[in-house]
Amino acid sequence: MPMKIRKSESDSQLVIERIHHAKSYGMTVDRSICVGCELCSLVCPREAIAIEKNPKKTGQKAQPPMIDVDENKCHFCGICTAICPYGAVQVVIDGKTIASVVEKESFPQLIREISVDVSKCPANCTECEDACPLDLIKVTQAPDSKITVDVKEEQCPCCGVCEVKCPEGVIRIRKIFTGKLKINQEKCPSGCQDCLDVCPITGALYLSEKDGKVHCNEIFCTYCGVCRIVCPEEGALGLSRSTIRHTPVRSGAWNRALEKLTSTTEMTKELRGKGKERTMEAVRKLLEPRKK
Amino acid sequence: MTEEKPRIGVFVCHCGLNIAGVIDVKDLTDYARSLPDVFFAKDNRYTCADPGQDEIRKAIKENKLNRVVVAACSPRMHEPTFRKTCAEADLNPFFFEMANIREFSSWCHPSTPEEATEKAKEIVRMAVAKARLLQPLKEIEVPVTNKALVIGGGIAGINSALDLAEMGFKVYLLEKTESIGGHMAQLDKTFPTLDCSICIEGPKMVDVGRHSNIEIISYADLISVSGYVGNFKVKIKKKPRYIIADNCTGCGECRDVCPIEYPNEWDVNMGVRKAISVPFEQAVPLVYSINLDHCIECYKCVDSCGARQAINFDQEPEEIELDVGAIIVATGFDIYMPYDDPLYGYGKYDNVITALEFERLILAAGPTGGKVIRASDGKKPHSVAFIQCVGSRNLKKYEYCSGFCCMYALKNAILLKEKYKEDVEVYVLYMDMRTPFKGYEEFYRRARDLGVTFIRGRASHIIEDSQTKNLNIRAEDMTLGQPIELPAEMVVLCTAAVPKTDAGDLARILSISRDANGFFMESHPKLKPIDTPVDGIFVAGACQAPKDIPYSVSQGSGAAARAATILSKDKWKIEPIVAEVTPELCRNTRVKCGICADRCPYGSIEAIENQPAKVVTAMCHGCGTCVAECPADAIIQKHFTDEQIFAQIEEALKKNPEGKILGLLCNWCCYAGADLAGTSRFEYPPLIRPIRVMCSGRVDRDFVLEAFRRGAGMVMIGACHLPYDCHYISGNLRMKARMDALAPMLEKLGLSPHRFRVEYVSAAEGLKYAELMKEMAEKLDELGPEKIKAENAKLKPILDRMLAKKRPQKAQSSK
Amino acid sequence: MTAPEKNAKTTPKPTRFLLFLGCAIPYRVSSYEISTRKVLQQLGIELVEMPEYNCCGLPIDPVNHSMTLTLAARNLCLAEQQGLSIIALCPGCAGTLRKVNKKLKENKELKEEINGYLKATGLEFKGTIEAKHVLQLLVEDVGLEKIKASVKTPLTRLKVSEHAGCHVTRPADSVDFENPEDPQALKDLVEATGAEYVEYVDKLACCGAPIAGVNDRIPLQLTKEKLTHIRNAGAHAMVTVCPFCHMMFDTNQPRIERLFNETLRIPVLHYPQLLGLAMGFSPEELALKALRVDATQIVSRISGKEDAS
Amino acid sequence: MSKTQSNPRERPSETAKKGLRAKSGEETAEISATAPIRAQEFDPHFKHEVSKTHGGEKLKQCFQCGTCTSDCPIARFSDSYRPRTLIRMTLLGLKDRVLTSETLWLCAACFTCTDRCPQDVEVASVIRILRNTAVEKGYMPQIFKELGSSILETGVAYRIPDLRLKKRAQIGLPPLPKGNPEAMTKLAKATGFSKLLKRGEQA
Repeated sequence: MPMKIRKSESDSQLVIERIHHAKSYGMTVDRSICVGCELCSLVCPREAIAIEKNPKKTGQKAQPPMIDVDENKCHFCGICTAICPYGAVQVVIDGKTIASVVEKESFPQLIREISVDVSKCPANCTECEDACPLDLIKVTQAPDSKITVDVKEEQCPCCGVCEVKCPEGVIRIRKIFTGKLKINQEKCPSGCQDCLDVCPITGALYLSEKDGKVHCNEIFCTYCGVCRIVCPEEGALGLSRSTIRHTPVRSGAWNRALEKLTSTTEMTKELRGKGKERTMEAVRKLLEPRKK
Repeated sequence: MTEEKPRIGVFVCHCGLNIAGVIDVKDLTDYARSLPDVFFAKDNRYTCADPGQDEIRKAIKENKLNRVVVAACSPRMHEPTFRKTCAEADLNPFFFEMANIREFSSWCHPSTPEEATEKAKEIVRMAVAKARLLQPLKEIEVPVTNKALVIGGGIAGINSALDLAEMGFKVYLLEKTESIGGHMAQLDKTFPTLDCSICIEGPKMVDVGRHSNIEIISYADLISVSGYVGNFKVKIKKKPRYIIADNCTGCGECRDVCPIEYPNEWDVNMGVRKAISVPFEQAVPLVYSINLDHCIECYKCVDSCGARQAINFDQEPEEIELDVGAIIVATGFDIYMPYDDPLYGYGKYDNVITALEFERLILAAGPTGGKVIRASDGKKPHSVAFIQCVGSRNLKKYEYCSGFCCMYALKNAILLKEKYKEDVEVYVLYMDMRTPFKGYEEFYRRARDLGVTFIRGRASHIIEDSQTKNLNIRAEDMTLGQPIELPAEMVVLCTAAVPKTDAGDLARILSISRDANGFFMESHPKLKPIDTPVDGIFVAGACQAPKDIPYSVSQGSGAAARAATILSKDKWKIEPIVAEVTPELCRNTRVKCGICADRCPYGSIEAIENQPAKVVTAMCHGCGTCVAECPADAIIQKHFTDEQIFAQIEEALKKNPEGKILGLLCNWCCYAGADLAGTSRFEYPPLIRPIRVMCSGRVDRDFVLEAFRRGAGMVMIGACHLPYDCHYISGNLRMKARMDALAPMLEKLGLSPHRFRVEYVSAAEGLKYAELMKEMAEKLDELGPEKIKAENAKLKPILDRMLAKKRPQKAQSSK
Repeated sequence: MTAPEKNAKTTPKPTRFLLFLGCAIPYRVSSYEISTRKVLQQLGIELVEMPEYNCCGLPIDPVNHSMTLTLAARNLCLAEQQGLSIIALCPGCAGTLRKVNKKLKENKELKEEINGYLKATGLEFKGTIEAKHVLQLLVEDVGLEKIKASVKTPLTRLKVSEHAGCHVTRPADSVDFENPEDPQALKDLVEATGAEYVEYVDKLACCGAPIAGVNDRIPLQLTKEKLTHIRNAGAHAMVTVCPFCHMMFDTNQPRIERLFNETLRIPVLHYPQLLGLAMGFSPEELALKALRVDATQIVSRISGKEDAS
Repeated sequence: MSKTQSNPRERPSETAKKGLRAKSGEETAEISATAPIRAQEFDPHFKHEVSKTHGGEKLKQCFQCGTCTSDCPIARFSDSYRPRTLIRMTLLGLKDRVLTSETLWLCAACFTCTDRCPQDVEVASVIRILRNTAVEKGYMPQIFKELGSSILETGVAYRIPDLRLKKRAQIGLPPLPKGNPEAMTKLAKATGFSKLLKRGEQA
């Protein structure tokens, strides 16, 4: 049937397109932003996204994995866009950047709570800009000494490094994901620091001087899971997510995503919460006509 | 069986001078009277006229005749007449036999009256020999279920269903996709009147949906069909829509909240549809369905459906069983998508599209809202070229003409011209412009009048300008005799109409046959264009061959009328010339045989292990193929038994056998061709002694052996042309396989190769038959009786041995 | 291409063949012969000289078809005596030998007729060997994988077009090789060298060489048009696998430039020359000097001495 | 390659024309392809003759769609060569007209027409049959006489100069095999080729 499905790949990006005579769909993965974590591939309802590990060359640092999208499976729903904490994926329909699932409230958006109280910023301070491991912060000081701090929010995974580094407590960050990252030091092979090599957040993992092994500083961890993918030893690295901050949504697709990202219990917890809400709403509706 | 001694009456017809002008009728009548068991013989001026028939009736009563032979014209002409005459005189109509002395003798041997008379005598003698062995038969009656199944909800099927429903019959309309409508619902306007397609089809679809006698079974597949005319059992599998049809109001609120869009195949993938949707707005039934391949199960639709509760994600496929008396097949056609033809660049060049895509483009309700735009830049093309015969009339693809492409190309050209006027240049590259039927040629003129440019010449290939995406069509303008390079901003390929991809599966399920192109075969190309070889199953519309809308509509109604001839009766009569297994002789009780069941073209024989095979009489068409194939001679074909045919062979070859050709001719083609040679008065040497069989598939190798054993000069089997002309689907193929094995064996035994022939002569080939007779006579002459006798003498002991088991049986019955 | 490669592993492919040079190659295009011998040797194919062969017969087909068939059949008989299949470098020869081989194997009557003619020379066609063009040998018997593996310096900086020549695939039912409307073999082979393959308009059109003896103008126009398309498509060079096509594109190129007042300067390599360069042979070993259109630019582009401009 | 050496394939077309015009005396003056067709020109048997020859079997299936001309590389640059027209003349039975037609010799035998014909007419083979028939009637372009006699004398179509043979040895190529003129003559005699060639030379 007439419909073009194209795929083009380069080191900097991966583009797939589906072109109908009168409509076009595109999906772009910006490889300079993508860290190769597992989130999108976990939630893709078509199982169209695969993670390809980069083979490690001896004597070199481990490379982050690459994601690959099956152009024949993708139907451009935008779930991957919605879940990517790094903002590496974009879906474009007829030239418009859009995530249909978010638009139709079938899937939530991640909530990035970043607040900067610029009034407290000391002059000439660029601590946050320097500290951001992803280069997302730009501090500018106008000639009238008015300071602005620009954060590329849509690409920010909310690691909180800037918050800690800020000398005046100007920045407040709430994490998107909470959870637990545990390195089982008994299984962790010594001399290996693959996870550290690929972790996009400087400081979230570190090499302990004491035992020469990698340890986790959970304050900065975004729980994206790229470390788990490259870890060569099964069971050496335990990652579990417990909550995800997201806009409210009632959707089976999200429940399933939540289950995959966190756990069944977390999912049912959220469902129960929603159930309460629903009951309350029902009660409210019942009461309304009486009010009138 | 009542073994009454035969009392045969022979009636010789003068047929005015048609017979009497050549044949000495008096002599013939006297001869007939002298034959054993003949108690009465008389000649009439016109036996078929009332006085002639009266004489037969009278003679039966007065002389207590229990067999009647009429020596007159072809049984294909008057056998039914005289059977009725016998029945009126309380004689079982199957005690009647006809000797064809007009078409087979007087008409084809006028210049040798003596030999013609001699041949007529032998033909009568053969008929008397068969008559002696005739058995009474009773017509078989089966009950009829007064319901019909129409397969396919396109415009042909819709019309069949509506007509039958209006006649008062219950109709199940089975549709594979989610909605009825078929290809017609995809089109923009219709030629030659330019009515909007869905505007005229839509109301009919609604009528179907509302009719109390019609049950639409959509989104469902046919699984199996068993039974026979009047009594079909049909299994259907309904695919899950994940929507409870009764609860769905068709409001579309679920679609509005659905976040997922996938390519809409109904829109030729030019547009998209939601994961919960209908393929098009006017769908009937207006029931939504969920495509689970694409659904992400967010359940937004469940929320929006709310209290209607029409959505059920747990729906399973459902199998249903129906009883129907007749089936109409109206499954339509597919459009050839020329991806495999690199020369036109379809699928490679953005602005080369098929005509069906063009329909969706120019349609106001289509994905572009009726704007004709190019895929490459979304702009309106200033020149559009239509290329005809893409895939059609091409031996490398589809040999046939797809019929309606010329007209739809004209229609689309006119639509373009009327829409964009001078702003668009329209070309049509064609080989022959085919515009028969009402209003079509006028439509062609209208296109020329509007300024459409017609170029006679086949577009051979297309080249794309990689920058502008414009196209350059190469062809020869044949009227100028020059190669041309025609620039166009868009090219529309008018591609072939091809059989449905699953037509083969359907043919297997229904036991109907397909032609060389893959379309369903009609029973007779002229006189039974709607029937299939299977009684009770009819075809309508483009599943039989490409057809336009008016033709499909008429065929739909025609098929309804044909089906009604069955449905309107409580009982259906079946000719009793069927096969019957003698259970004691069947080897299937001892070994795993089942050859008959395998060879039966209608699947009418059951051969369950360790049980004798059984013929389902109502399904048997009486070709006799199983009888010839049975290795144990356990099956008999009524009215064409081995004994009867052996007796005919014996009589045919009593005198001067080496100078004769024994013919075994199939009723529908070769026998009819021989008749035509007679009616056309083609003269040929009177050497053949023809024996009629219903199908060449009936011709047992023993018949051939017996003929040579009795010293025949030549044996000829006359059959329908290979591979598809056989009236019983594959009888001729079976015969061929059988004879292909026999011929080399006979040759090895010393038979000159020309003496045993299998010839294919159609009912139209009277001339061919006559030429064949001449050629065979020459060969016979060339060989000379001495050589033949010598060969036969050598063969005889071997053939005696081979036929040993047949002879005692024959000896018994010929007593 | 996976299926044939699998086959290659299970049944060992023949590696010895009779080399059929034909008439035009020893007469005018030895560079093709030289480079082919080098490359095939490197790929482990042993070429055996064919004694006493004669013209394949194609040139005189317009005069007498029977003589053409007989001449071809005689060559096939000679190969049958050696028990080796034939590799021809010229697609005209290969096509004719393949066609006649196929026709005589299939058509008993024709075989008898031709054997009747051959009788005078004491030969008889039996139909025991095959005949192939070198291109077919490369993709079917050697295999793309092996060719790719033989590449030492991938020609990544080079854009290459091709003209395979009609008789490599046509007429399709008697040559019986690949789809003539969408041929892949030479494209795959060019890409195997690491070069970028360049498509161009009317790629499948004939060069016109066969009528050069009857009419000069048309073949030159045809060739000129093709060369212009190739130039416009941005190719640095083109490859051929036919001595006649090569004469049209290479030998006649200066003449075309003069006649039509065009600047083309498109080096035309025999495919084995291109592959040879990728294998690491020197331009001298591959007889690149014998080309009429100077190919030194190509060589320097490959070696990276000249910056891509 | 030395420039002085003349390529027989580059011979100007005049020779070809000369060869063609010099034909045996029995024929009338040549018929122009564009002249009106006269009653006496028709030979209704001609199409049957051609379709009985190997390669011409499908001739009569031609329905004149023009694919052959359209896809013909030569026709795109020639004012007169049209393969469809040759087929048409053959079907009509304009035997003399088609056999004396100069355009008959313009087919490059690339077989594009044959491969693309929707009715499986082997156009190029039909043209080959026409050429063979023309040769029998005494029309033959000069070039084929040269090729033919070279094959008879040396086994190959081009006489390879000694200089070139020496050069082969210099660059280390194996020597070319000797031709077998004796065998060539025998075969030419058996197939009737030598007779045709002689007739061409006499003309």
